[in-house]
Order: sequence, then C-alpha cells, then structure tokens
Amino acid sequence: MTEPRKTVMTVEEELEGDLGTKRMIVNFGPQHPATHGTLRNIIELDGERVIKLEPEIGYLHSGFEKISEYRTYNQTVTVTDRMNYLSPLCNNVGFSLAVEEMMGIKATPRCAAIRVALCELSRIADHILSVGLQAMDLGAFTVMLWTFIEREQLYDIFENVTGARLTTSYTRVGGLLRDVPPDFEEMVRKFMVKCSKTIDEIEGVLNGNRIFIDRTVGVSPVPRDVAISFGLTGPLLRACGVPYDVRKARPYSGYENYQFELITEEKGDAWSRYRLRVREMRESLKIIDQVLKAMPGGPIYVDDPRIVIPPKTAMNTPGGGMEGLIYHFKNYMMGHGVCPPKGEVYSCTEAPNGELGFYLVSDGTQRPYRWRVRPPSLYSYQAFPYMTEGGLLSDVVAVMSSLNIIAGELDR
Amino acid sequence: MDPIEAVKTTFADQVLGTGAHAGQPWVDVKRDRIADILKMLRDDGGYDMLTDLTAVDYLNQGMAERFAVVYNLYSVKDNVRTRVKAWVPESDPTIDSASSLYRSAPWAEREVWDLMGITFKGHPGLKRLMLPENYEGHPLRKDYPLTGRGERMNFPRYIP
Amino acid sequence: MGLESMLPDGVLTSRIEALVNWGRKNSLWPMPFGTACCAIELMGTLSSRYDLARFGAEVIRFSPRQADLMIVSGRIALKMMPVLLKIWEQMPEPKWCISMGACASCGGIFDNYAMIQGIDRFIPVDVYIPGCPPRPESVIDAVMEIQKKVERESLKQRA
Amino acid sequence: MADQWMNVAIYTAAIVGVGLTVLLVSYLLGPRKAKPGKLDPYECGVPMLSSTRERFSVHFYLVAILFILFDIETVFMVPYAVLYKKLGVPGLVEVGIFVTVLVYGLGYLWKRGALEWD
Repeated sequence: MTEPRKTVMTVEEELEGDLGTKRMIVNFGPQHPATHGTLRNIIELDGERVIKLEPEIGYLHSGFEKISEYRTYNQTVTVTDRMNYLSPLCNNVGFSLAVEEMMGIKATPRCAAIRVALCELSRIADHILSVGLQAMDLGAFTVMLWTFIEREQLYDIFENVTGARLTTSYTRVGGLLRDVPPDFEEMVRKFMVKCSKTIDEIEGVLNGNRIFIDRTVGVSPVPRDVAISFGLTGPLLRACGVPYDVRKARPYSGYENYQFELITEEKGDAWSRYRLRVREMRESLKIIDQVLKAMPGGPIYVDDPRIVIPPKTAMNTPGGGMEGLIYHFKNYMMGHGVCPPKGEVYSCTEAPNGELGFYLVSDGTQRPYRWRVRPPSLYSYQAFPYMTEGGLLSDVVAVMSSLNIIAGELDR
Repeated sequence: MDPIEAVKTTFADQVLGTGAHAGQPWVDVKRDRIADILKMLRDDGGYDMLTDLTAVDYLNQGMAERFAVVYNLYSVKDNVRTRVKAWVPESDPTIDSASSLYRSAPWAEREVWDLMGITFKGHPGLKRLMLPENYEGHPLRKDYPLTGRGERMNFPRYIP
Repeated sequence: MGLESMLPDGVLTSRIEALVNWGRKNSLWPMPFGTACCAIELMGTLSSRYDLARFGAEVIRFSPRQADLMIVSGRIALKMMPVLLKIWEQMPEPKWCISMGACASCGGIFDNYAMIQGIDRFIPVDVYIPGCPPRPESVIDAVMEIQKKVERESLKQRA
Repeated sequence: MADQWMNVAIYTAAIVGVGLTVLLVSYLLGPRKAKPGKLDPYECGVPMLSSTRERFSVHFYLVAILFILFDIETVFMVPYAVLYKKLGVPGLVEVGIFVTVLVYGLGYLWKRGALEWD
C-alpha cells in the first residue's frame, strides 16, 4: 500500500477518529458492463481506495472438460471454439496440433501455412477488440465501433473460409475441414490494407489522448519475477519485459520460417499492455503477408490411413475397391479412426491472450481419457488482486479491460 | 541439469518411475515430499513458472494410485519444460499445496479440489472455484454421471 | 393496477392501446444479459453494420430498472441462474425476454452437470433464437417478433 | 413589460405541463406488479453484501463542495456573457476581479492537496 501523501488535511483526519468511516464492500458483479463477461469482484473500499479485492469466477463454468471425455477427437474441435470466443481459430489450431503431436503426425506444408494465416487473422480479431473494449471502458466509445467494423471484415473472411462467423470448428486432426476458397488471398489483402489504416486511426486517437494516458500509464505495474511466478503469459508477460512467446520459444506449424519481431514493453502496466497489443497486430499483418507470399500448394490432409478417409475414386475402382472400403470402414466405425496411442502430451500454442496449453491423456480409444486446457485467462485473472489492491476504484476498471479476461476460457 | 535425473538422485525413495511420450519425459513421484521436489526444481533447476497444475482420475486403469496431480513446469530462462506427476491414493485424497512456492498455484489447486476432490494441505483458502458453494460431489471424477445429479434443475420457477 | 383495468372496452381504449403499444414497440430498451459467444454476436448486431438502432433498440441498459427487453445471450451456468432470476425479478413490469442462441434456449451442445438446459424452465421467454451463435439478422428478426407481439397486446393483459 | 412576464409564464407552464403529463400517463397506463424480489437493491444480480447506509469518507463531501463552488462561478458568468458587449471594459474589469479571486482560491486548494484523493 503506497504511503498516503502527508497533506495539511491531516489535522482534520485525527478528528476523523470518532467520525470513523466503515469500509464499504462493493460488488463488481457478474452482470456488469465493465467486466466483459461473467466475472465478479468483491471489493473492500476505504473511500475510493481499494483495500482488498477478491475475485470470484465460475459464473460460466460449462463443464468443457467433462463433455470432451464423451466425444471423439474430431468432435471436440467444436467444443474448443466456444472457449475463447474472440479468437476461436487459435483454439482449434492449438487443439489439433496437440493431438497431432501425440500421434506423431506433421501437418502438410499447405495446411500448416493456412493454419498460421488464420491464427494470425484471429489474433488481430482478438487484439483489436481487446483494445477497443479497453478504450470504451475509459470513455473512447468510437474506437470500439471502429474495431467492430474491422471484425465484420474478419467475420466475412472466416465465414468464407470456414462457413461460420464465430464458431468456426475449422481444423481436424491432421488437416482442415476443406481448402481455402480461391479468392482467399484477395480478400485477406483487401482486409490488410484497411486494417492497418484503422490501427493508425486507433493509435492516432489513443496514443496522444490525455485522459487515456492518465488512466493507464503507471497503473498496476507488474515486476518480471512476480509476473513469472503468477504464471502470466502472452501480452501480460511480454508487457513486463520477459521475451517469452510460444511462437518463438517452441515454434509450431511452420512459424520458424517467418520473420517477425518478438515485441516486449517495459513497465508492465495497463499502458504497455495496450501498446504491446497494437504493435503485435502490426507484426501479425507482417506474418500474414509472408504467409500469403509463400503459400505452398499440395494437399491439406496428411496421407495417413488412420486419419484420412480415402478419396471416392479409390473406393469404387474395380482394383482398389475392397481395400478402399476397408479404409473407409476403419475410419468411421467405433474404435477406429483417430486413435492416438496410449500416453499423454502437453502441447501449447500462442493464443492472443497467452500460452494456451492442451494436456491430453489418451488410453488408445477414440475418446480422450483426460482433456485439460491451460487457459491463459485463469492465470492472468488470478494476478488481478495483486494489480489492483492499493489503487483507486477507477483503476480497477482500467486494469480489468487491459487483461482481456474471457469468461468462456476462464471458467471452461 | 536434467530435472528427471536430479529428482531421481536426490529423492530416490520418492520416485515411482518415469515415462515419456511424444518426446516429453515426466517423473512419477509419491505425494509425501512433493513440496520439496518442486522447491528443488524451482530453486536449483530454474523452473520458475508453474505453467499448469491439474489432476487426472485413473479410476481402475491399473496405475499406482487412483489420482495423479500433474505439475507442468517451465523455465523461462533456458526454455525447457518438465512434468512431475504426484500419485494420490483414493482412500485419502490429500497432498501438500504448492501455493507457497508458486503464486499461480492457488486457483489451479482450488479448481482441482472443486472438480476432482483432492484437498491441498496448507492452501491459503481452499474453496470451490467453479461450482456454487453448496454443490456436493466432484464432477470430473470418472464415477460422476455426465448430466449431474439434478443440481441443474432445482431452481425456483418465476411465477409471473 | 392502473386506470386501464377500470377502462371499458371500446373505441377510446383501443386508440389508447394502439398509441401506448406503438410507443412501447419503438422504444424497446434491451438489457443484454450477455455471458458467452452470443454476447459477442449481440455486440456485432448493435454495432454499425447490422445496427439494431434502426428498430429503436439501440439504448443498451445494463441496469434492470431501466430495461424492458432482456436478451439472454449465452449459456447459463449453475452459478449464473440465481443471478438471472434476480435480475428478471427486478425488471419493471412491461418486460419481455429473448432467449438468444441454442445454449440459452435448450442447453445447446452442453448437456452436462453445469449447464441450465434452457432458461424457459425458470423464466417466461417470449422469443427464442436458434443458432450457435445466431446471425445478427436473426437477432434483428427476433426483435421484430417482439415488436409484433407488443403491438398486439392489450393493456388489460398487462395490468 | 407585462407581455414579457406572459412569455415567462407560458414557458414555465409548458415545462410543468410536459413533466406532469408524462408522469401522469405513465402512472395511469403503466402496469404495476408488486413482486417480493422486485424492490431489492440492484447489486449486479447478487444479494447485497453491506448496507449502503454506511458512513463514507469525508473526501467525497469535500470534492462535492468544491464542485458546487466552481459551478456557481460559471453560473454567475452566464449573465455577463450575454451583456459583455454593452458592459464594455468596466464589466470586463469586474468579472476579471471575480475570476482572479476564485482562481486564487483554486490555486490555494491545489497547493493544499485538496484535489488529490488520499
């Protein structure tokens, strides 16, 4: 608790002894515009200063891990994109990479490139809305409307590629639902031109904005070792200066052959989180540009009998008919299809909010034995009391939106 | 310093075995001195981030015990990961808490207590994290029915 | 029990009803009970491309006191159900409820211990929107359904 | 002179009239249903934790008084703004004195730290 500055007012404060103000308990509850989801903070206030803040979560606990134990691996892809619903594609890609790692399969170059492009697009979608909501919470409502115009462009691209605006369920174990449409590159290029203009506009409005600076600079600075001990990852950890990005630390799906800068900020406060997200969006645009330039051809499915059903031609040709039918049968009947060997794996990818980890335990059958998700929001929201205690009540709102907590991923 | 070997040498009596799958080794240990093992890994091994703490219910899968509490550790400095699995018997599902070592542990442990029913001794505030306070039972256990035991039905109906 | 319960039927009351219903229809103040993915789609409906403001439902009120249309968008967990009940109770009387998305209407893909299998088991719902998440067009269609319903209602019914 | 007062009377009558009719119509035609839970205080959907009738910090009162002080200052300047052309330089000098006294007061408060929160 910062030592309150000694003011001449102290003379009256002794009198306050008998006027003792009781601590007010405020409920920053589950149904609140500033919590962006179903989070609850029980705050003990002394005037405007936050003495104690106790978060309470679980208001959106939907039993993801239990229902995934009753679904086959390719069915759980639909569950994953309801976790972080701001960037569903990152969840899909993260999950299918985990299962592929368990089965020891490597996706085809074209599939890996498409996954990287879509992951970066949905990272932009997540970061731009997070910046928009942070600005809206501090009063700049137009920024949020601008970001939604960008997200509608992205929804068009996602809908064109995957068929759904939000719940994409696009990846499969060892491949994708289908190949990208022919005008994919032209749509993405049109979006990239417009998106960088919008990012410039957002930066133009917010970077020099006196109110935005006063409300975010120096608010809840987090030192490096405390951030690491809290298990913070992603934008929150990089905002404290720790250069940890899973795309660089543990390159997956072809990230090693794209050049992009690992962005870190210094003080780890709400301002550097905002700066980091904006700069990361520009990096993502660079990565997408490189991916589109070097988009390899070829199949999108791994040629592996355990996963891929044979093409129609192989089945009803006189020569390969029987063998193709056995293929097809083995892939769809119970106990066949995607059956990873007995064992377990912890595989993580760089989701927009941080390190999204999948800890899968398989017992050799079609269904995962244990399906555990390491949500970045859980560990960043756990550090919320550390960041806000001692500050003012208005800082609670500023910090809350800088963390970009998503209840679906937090409560699973 | 290879973490698995270090645990084997210093805590020889605690180690039940090791395993590896998809290039990721782990070590199985008894639950008694898990706090010391984690402290050694954190201080000497440099594993300063507890990425994830979770539990798996190996109901009649022929494992050493029924529950396994899994600690996924990561060292930010030299970018290596390791995994420690502490086996907890069904008769007495308790284990020492890692909240004093890592600040990311409390909520993960509360979630494991809430969904799996493993109590953590020395935890600052072991309450349910996900489910309402008055919820009985631990849903992530294998013997718990998927559609629950009727908790989702008993709410008062609003009479217009 | 306002004056309208004593009003006799006839031309006078139907004209007043038409006027009152017209007023209510075009100024539905929605309260977004947004929990999960449908809330993001609801925000998409409210922003500039699909623009719910064209139907008078642009003013988003987060306090139940000033809202008369509650849009339950997203799945409702065990802990959230008492909150939903309390907020529905606290809304003043001429109130309608839209259950947006499959999760709010029937539990959606989450048929498990933690999810309410449809909020109509506990609170009266006027319009259901299918979809996971429903497209903004279907949210607008639901608001128009509510407007049709408001138009047909007689004041006595609401007394 | 009289018709000026007539305008003022019509104006206030219009204001009061609109206000009353709105209240009256909503009172007469609005349905009212007394439900047990309806009148509980709204606390984001969860039961109340601490009652609101607690003593709170004196700083709130201080900030409120300062606001009223400087708000009245602007109210006094409105009639001057209407007639500043006619009043000319003497008017400007008078308002100048008025404003400098208040600015001096603001500077004093600022130095004393009354505008800071803690």
